[in-house]
Amino acid sequence: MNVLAQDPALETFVLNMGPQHPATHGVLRVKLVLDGEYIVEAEPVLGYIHRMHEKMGENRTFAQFMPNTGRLDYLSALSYNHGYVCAVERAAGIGVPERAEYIRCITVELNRISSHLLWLGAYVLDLGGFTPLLYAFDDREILLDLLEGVTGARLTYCYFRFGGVYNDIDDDFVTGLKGFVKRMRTRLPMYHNLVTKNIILRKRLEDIGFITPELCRKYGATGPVARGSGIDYDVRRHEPYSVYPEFKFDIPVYPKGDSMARYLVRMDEIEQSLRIIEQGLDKLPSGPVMAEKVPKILKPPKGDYYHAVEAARGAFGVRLVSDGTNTPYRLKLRSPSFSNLSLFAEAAQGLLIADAIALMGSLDLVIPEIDR
Amino acid sequence: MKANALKQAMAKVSSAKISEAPYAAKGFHLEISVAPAEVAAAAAVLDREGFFIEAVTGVDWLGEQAAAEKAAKAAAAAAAKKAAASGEAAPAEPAPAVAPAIPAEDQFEVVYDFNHYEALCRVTMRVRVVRSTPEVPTISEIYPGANWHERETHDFFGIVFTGHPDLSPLLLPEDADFHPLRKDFQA
Amino acid sequence: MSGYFRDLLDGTKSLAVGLGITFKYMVGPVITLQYPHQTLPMQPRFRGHIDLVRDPETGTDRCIVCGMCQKTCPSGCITVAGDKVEGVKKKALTLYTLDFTKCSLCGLCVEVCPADAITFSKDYNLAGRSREAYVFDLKKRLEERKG
Amino acid sequence: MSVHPDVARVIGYVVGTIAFVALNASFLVWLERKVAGHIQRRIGPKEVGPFGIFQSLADGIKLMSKQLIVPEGADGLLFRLAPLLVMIPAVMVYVVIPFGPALVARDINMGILVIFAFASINVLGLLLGGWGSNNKYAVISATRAVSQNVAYEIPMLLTVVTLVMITHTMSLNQIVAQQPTIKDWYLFPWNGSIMLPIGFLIFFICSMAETNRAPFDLGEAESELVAGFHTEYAGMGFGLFFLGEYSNVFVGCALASIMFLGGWQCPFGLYPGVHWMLIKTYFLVFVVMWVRWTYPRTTLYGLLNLSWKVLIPFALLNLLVTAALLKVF
Repeated sequence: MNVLAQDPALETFVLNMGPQHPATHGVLRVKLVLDGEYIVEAEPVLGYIHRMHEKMGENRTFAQFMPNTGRLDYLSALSYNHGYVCAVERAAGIGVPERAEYIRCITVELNRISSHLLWLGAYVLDLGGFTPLLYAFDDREILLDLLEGVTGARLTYCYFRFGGVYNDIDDDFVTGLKGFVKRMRTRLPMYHNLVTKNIILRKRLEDIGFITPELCRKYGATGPVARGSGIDYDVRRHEPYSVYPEFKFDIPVYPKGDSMARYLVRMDEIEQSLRIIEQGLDKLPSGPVMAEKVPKILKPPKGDYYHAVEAARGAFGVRLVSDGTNTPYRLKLRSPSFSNLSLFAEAAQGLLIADAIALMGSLDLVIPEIDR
Repeated sequence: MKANALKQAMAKVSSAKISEAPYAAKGFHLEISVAPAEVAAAAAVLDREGFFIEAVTGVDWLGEQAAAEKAAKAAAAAAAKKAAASGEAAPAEPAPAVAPAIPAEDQFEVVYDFNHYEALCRVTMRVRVVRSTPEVPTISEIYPGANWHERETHDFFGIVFTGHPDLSPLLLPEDADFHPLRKDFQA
Repeated sequence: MSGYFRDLLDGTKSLAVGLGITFKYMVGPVITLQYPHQTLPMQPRFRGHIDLVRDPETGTDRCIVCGMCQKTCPSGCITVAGDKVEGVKKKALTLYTLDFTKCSLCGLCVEVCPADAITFSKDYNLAGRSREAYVFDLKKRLEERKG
Repeated sequence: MSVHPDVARVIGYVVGTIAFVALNASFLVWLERKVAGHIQRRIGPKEVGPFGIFQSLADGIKLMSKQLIVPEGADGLLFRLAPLLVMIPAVMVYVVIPFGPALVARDINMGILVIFAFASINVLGLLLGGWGSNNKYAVISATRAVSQNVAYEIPMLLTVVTLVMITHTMSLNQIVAQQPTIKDWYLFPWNGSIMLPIGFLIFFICSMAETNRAPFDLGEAESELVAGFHTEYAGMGFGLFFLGEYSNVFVGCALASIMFLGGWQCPFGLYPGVHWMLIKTYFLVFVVMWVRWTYPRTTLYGLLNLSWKVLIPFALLNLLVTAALLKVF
């Protein structure tokens, strides 16, 4: 962190990065106070895409809120479906058949890979490289077709239901998925050669945008941002849910805490998700995909329930306060990017604009999830 | 285990009442209810124990007082009827003590969620605040992450976090004076 | 000083490897679909806007005007109306409109319909000039398809 | 009425040069989008004309039909002057470039000096454009472009000085004449000093940096500074910047091919001519484009470090080694 000349005669000017700016991936505005190109103070301004999902939750029945969860973070919509469905199942005490749990895990991991691929393309685009975006989207397109074949939608899936999934996966999804996994295994080395080992990119990412574990703890950062600073916290391993204990996969953690560490965490996570999918396909049991007796009008008993899920950007938590009627009394959606972004103001002190964009890209923000 | 360590540490905060919660059914391990004045002290204890802030939010318990009174009257009537049915047994026995103390006025509940990176222990801290003057001291000095959470709770519920550096609307437009998540909010 | 030269050497190597990869893709096949000239067939489970299903026996819709889809739709974009026909137990459908501007394609209506009267259409070229163009009258669309 | 041959010659060359600049720019725009397309496994422009060759023509007409907006509060004079200042040196430089054995506008014996004199005016245009458009992003990008050009002018001139030491002449025609066949190209170490290939590499990197291209496009960095110094330009203002950039790219590659690859000489000494010049230059232009679509962008300090800590030391070493070798042999 270089020392800024802090004398009051310092001539700084305010630059508005956003809300309409190529590097903010959505309508996020960052008010930068600059001294030349060095950031004296950065203040993200939110609320440009605030839709008040939590109020919608309060006047919709449990089933009717399902499409909203996909609109929170449309890049890993299935994880958000999963979080909401698990929370309501925990509240209402609904069991889920084994096959449905496996299908959920496989599709959520697929969604994580598609989210990381889009992040990879967009991040290198922010750093100036145009081509890797197209390669990443090429892989992602195959994946979206696979998920569209099963769920019917490409981005905002509404695939999970309380007690199972909407419809079963068919054989050409399984064969297509096996083909995709094999192909992805050959594409990952190509990304590492083209992007990770590239000296220009390494100079852009290494030792840029340090985030200390203490900063993560103070701001509640989770997901790849925390794992990039040496914190071994992954909800799939920390609070095991669904059938994740059945799978053998490891959690990539890089202690350095710079943008390159967060980059490598996500690249390794793609590899781990492929492993999970393979194990999931091998152990996929047969049987029903929907629990038998799921009440049409769901009325979970009175009380306060919480369920956390590992989305692509971190721990997505749903706090459900139910008063016994068929609409939730209070529905709090704890989104990971909200906390991840809150540490940007402190982490971007003294950086250059180009490095601040490298830092912001490494946080992998999705703005509608922050504003809710 | 982290939960026990936290219990000893929390003993210092006088008004903190800790209770275990069934994780499988509820999703959190410990529930702490604290008086508004000691929120900062409790947060400091949690900070020393290495917890990270997950979320801060509010719940508007409008109409809870009316419901509690109705329940208490119904319970008293039932007790009296039962007493009459069982042949005038001592009707003078007080209403069943199990009914919670009826709150003087409807309340907001501010819910703080903490979690721990290494140990599996999610703590939910609840603070009850009177609806007419909802004042809770801020914990943004201890947990800077709570700064935005508190601004958002202020946006939605109008709960004032005293000592907060900048309580301007975070998600709502700058000139918003309405609080959408209050139960008596009319669009 | 050694870091300087090592950085220089493997830096240029990584640059050369990068060039090799892009050249390999440059001379490789083109994978994009030329959209206006070529189009993709939609997958069987693709969720377009909903459409009434034609019942092979009666030749018209299967809808029993129970209004379940209207009640369960989160954004309230379905309006259903029908009237009693003497002698026939089932109500006859007279009006079935879908306000596609508010529909979020969640599929709850198709799932909840007891008579399986609605399903997802497969069309996606829905560019239009006015908002009213998106209030589809599904009954009329059913007739048009038959005609 | 008869026209004096010299006057006819000048008019011929002026019209020829300007036509070539415009044609070259539109061809390079099309080539860049085709190369970028195929690198990214897509086709690139295809709709307007066969293989989309009239696409850049259509873009040009579109740009001309756009209204020239001068932002409020901008310095009108500087704002209008900047595109001209970028465009004029880009055209003036063609005076000394020998396209063919007899096809050179004016063979000045100080050819290289003329080129570098005009090339440095280009950065002035960027600065005025950035400053004149009253836009914070443009000011930041203008300051970046200046420091970048200054940092990369030095190694470029050093390599040119070493070459002039070997060729004993600054006239581009003689330099080309000294390289009749592939054996005599100054690209190869046996023609002058051991460090000549490295000299070519340094010259090539610097010419990319001079024209704000590829990994060094700090000036118009889309993802940081929206569009850099030409953020506020619309219509032909932006068009001129674009024309200027592409003709500078052509000049940089033409210079590299003249000095190191023997300009219009045929590698096998058979029939020299314009075509060889164009083949070599457009190959180098292709490499510039190829590099652009492969690498991310450096930061400002990364770019300056590369120049001050890598290129300049090697250029100096190149100078000393060549001087020593010339002294010895």
